Amino acid sequence: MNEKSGSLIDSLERQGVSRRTFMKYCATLASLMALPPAVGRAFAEALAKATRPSVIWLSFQECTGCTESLTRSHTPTLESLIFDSISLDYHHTLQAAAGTAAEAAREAAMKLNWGKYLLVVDGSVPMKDGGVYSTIAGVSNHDMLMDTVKGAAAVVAVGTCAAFGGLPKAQPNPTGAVAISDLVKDKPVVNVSGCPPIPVVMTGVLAHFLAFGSLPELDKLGRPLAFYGETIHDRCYRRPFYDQGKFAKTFDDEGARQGWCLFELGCKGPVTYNSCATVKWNDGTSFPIESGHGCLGCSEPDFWDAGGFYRALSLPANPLHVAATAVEVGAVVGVGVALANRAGKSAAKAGHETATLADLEK
Amino acid sequence: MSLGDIPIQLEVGGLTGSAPAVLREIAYLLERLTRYGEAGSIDLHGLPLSPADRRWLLDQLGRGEIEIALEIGGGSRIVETAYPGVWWVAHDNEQGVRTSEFIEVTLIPDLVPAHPDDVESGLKNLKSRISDLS
Amino acid sequence: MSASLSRAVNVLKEVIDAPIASYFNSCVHCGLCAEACLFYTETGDPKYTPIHKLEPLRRVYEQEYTLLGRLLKLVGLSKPVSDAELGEWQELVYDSCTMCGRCSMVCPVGNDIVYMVRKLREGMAIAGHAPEGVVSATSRTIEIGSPMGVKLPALKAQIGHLKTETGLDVPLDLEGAEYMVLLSSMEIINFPEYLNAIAKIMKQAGKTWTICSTAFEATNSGIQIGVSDLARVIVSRIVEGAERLKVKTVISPECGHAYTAVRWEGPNLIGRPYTFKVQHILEVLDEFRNQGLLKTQGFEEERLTFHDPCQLVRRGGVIEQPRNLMNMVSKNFVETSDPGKYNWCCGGGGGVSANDNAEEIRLIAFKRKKAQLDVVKPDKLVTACANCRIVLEEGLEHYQMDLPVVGLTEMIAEHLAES
Amino acid sequence: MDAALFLNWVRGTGLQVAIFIFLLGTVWRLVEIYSLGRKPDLAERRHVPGASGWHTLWRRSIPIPGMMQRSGLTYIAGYAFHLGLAVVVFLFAPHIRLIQELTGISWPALPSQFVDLAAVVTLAAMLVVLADRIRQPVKRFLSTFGDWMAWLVTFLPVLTGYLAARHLLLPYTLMLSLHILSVELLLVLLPFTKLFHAFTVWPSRWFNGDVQGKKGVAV
Repeated sequence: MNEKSGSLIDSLERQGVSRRTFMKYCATLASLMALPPAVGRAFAEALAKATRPSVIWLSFQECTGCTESLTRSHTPTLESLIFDSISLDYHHTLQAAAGTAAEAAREAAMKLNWGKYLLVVDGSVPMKDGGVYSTIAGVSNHDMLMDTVKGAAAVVAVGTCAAFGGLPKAQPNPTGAVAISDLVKDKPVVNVSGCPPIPVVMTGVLAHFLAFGSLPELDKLGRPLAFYGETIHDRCYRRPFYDQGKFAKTFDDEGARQGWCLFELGCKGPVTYNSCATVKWNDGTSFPIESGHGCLGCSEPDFWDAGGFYRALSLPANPLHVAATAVEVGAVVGVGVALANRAGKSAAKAGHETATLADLEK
Repeated sequence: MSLGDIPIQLEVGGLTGSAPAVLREIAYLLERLTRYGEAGSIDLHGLPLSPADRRWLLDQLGRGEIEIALEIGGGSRIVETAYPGVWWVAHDNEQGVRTSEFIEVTLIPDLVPAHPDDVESGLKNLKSRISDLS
Repeated sequence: MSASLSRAVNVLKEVIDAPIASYFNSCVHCGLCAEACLFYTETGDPKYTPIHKLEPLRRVYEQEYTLLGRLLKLVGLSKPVSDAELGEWQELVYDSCTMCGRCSMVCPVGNDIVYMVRKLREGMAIAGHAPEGVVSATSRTIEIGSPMGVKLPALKAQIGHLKTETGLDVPLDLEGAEYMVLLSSMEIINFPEYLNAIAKIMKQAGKTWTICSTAFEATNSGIQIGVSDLARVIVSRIVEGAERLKVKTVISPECGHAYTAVRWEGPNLIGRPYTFKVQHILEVLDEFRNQGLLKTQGFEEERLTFHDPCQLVRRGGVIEQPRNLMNMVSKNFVETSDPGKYNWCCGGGGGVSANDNAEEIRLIAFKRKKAQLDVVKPDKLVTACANCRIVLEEGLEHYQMDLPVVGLTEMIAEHLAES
Repeated sequence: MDAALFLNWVRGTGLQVAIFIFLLGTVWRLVEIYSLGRKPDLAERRHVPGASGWHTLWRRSIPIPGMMQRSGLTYIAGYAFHLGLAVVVFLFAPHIRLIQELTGISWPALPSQFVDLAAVVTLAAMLVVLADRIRQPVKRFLSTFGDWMAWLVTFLPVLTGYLAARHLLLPYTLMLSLHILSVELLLVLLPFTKLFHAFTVWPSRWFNGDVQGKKGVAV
């Protein structure tokens, strides 16, 4: 992992990857990143000449699912080769070093690449009670993040936990979890959201950083626009059924068998920005909707609290839990006014002066 | 029971009407190629084409004289259409799943010519082989 | 705020109740009540829209009995009702409303608009904004005993007259009589035939009856002007007389609002149910007819139609009785359009006939009745309310229509079978 | 705010706030109105079949003789938009689905083509009603700011609902959000405007029918 000499293409060539293979890969990656064909060619050339950056990977409140997703391809692909070729100087799950040695490696890498290394974070940061809910080597996640981010060129928040707080932040958020972007304000932060995120998105961001030395264009939530620019629904192959109003009503009805739209079964496709429908999962095999299950909306903030995975989008979350309180408050106000009215009416009665003929004359 | 036994009907709908627009785009790119010598390409993954659209497009473009099969990290095919200068380029991964698909409008697709660096190192290899002969 | 205005607001606060609150909250400003009101249909002026006539009452309701209204009043967004405003409204609440209640029949959300006009008049009158003519009629009723100033000697003179002309007795203050007959001033002065008719009919039916010397007047201007305190004084005379003479039934005369006053408002004014029954004369006659106690002979040959007095029919529930009686003595009885509870007012009810300011608009409003009569073209117009009768006669004269108007009771009496 | 967050807000917080205000306002206003009470009627009642508050509840839906000729447009357009609203609100499958979600009660829906038609009829009738309010002197005279606003907040949910269901004008997500938002506006304003007649109309009719019913007049 310490070999830092030579360009990426050289290192790939040494591993037996041909230039055409690399170009093919770059064409596909550029296509996924929606780069125009001309830029795509420049991208391939620049990437070929790029040198390996140092990457420090911090894991906080997470489940390692993101790492699994990014590293577990069925067979070694170019993607994983690129991933392997970066200088991953610190990563709990993958590094051989442990304990004091591991922390020393992190500090050494920071010092050596100060201002240039890429900081990748997965997991959210607990803030409640001084951050005691997650510590590494006795250092709270918050302190380690703030310390490590100082020398970073940019930060990539991998997974919905790092990007938006994710599952740890779900109500009632017992650890006071926050997203990386809530804490890091002075460095560019890319959110690669998803639970887990699509591997190629991570590669795309890395490749872009390698090729152009900059981060790709981001959406309002800090996600690479190329991958999060359209909704699942926009690119869903079941979209024509939606447009025709053909919906599966249960998971085993005729509509489900016919592959009709899963909207009414709670699919969050229409409000979820991600590229599952085009990039797909498991080396391009399929994606959830193709397997017959609606989108959970995992790349969106607070998807866990968005009202239930199997509730249609057009159905409200849970509006009636305030009903009893509303009725009570209304009754209190009403009774209050009623009492005031009663008092007013009694006063009017008490103040009644019997009308006489004299009263009728103006 | 194999995966193929599960009756999943992925194919939906008929023509969406997007395919003819692709044809017009190809004509435009061809014009640029003849007039300015500028190559162009269309990323078919970026277009909302239904399988029916794709078949229609393939039918319209027809087959030309050249078909190149590449084995580069999964199979790739470069097929000349009935319109010279218009190529259908399809890349599969090692699992045989289509990863990207382009229509390239160019005299010869980028992937085909050998790279000067590769030629140079090839020459080096050849020379060493020749020297081994002696 | 002047003393009279604050008393007026106080009175309105007293009378506003759940129905009124419900009505104001239900109004959707659809304007259908205008189409039911002859003052609008005959003038086309939107200001005569019934619900609009209640604007001051609505404001008092909102400002006194709703939280939002109070807040709006507090921050000055809802102006309190002013004396000048009530003055302006006199024209709408008195001159151009006969309390006929037709608006209450059509309102699609069910608002009883006339119920609210009656209540608004309580405040208007206390504020001193009742029309002069109605005020003096009320004064005469309270002070002299009748709105037209008729006193007991005048009645006695009529009774004497009757005795000499027909030989019929009119028993005064007969204790334990079954029926106590009330009269309206107009019947004593303008239509003495009524008393004659009663005497004949009672004789034929063989019923004991009487007239109370302290309570012979049925009319109640207190109801029309809208002052319950005064209406109570007037109705109490009747209650006291009836209870003193221990009669079983009090008969309200051919007078619309008198029936409303003594039959429907009376018990609520005195705060307890009656110990006697109250019936309209037509109810009594129809009952006699049913029991075979009323026998007539011969039929009117002319084409007859019936004008429904609002207070008797729509507001009183005496609907079928006049028709039964009409058919008893007529073979040529034709209904006008919108008969019975849907009738159109003569234009002079609710104190309008006593209100000089309203004379002009009353005659304009009469065009409604005229149009109805023009269609039916009767030879004779029958009614059962002395006030309607006067107003109809004046209207017919104004529009130069030659059409006699008679009272139903008196027409029945003319056909009584000789026994 | 992007469309998804907007939708989440209107379906979540927005709807909750709206339902809260609606329920609170409705209970408050009902108590405020009906706690005023009324005096018992001491007059001896006349018993006539068909003359009661209960009869008036439904009978008042039918115009009395002559009114159809005088004000046909008000009645026909009024009927059309009230019935249309009822159909659209209560017989549209997704709405029933919503009610079922909230209360567990459900009933059969009408085919969506029919509901579509009802929505168009409702919209047309409401435009007629609006034109009539502008054109007809009495209605114009009576109209206050509240009348125009009540019209608008009733019209918007139908319009946005129709556009959303038909996928017209704006992306579905945004249109659905606007539809829900407009319904929320309606819910919030209902207890405090003339729209409250939706509740008070029944007691009002009953009171009127009861008062007149005691006199033996079926109104």
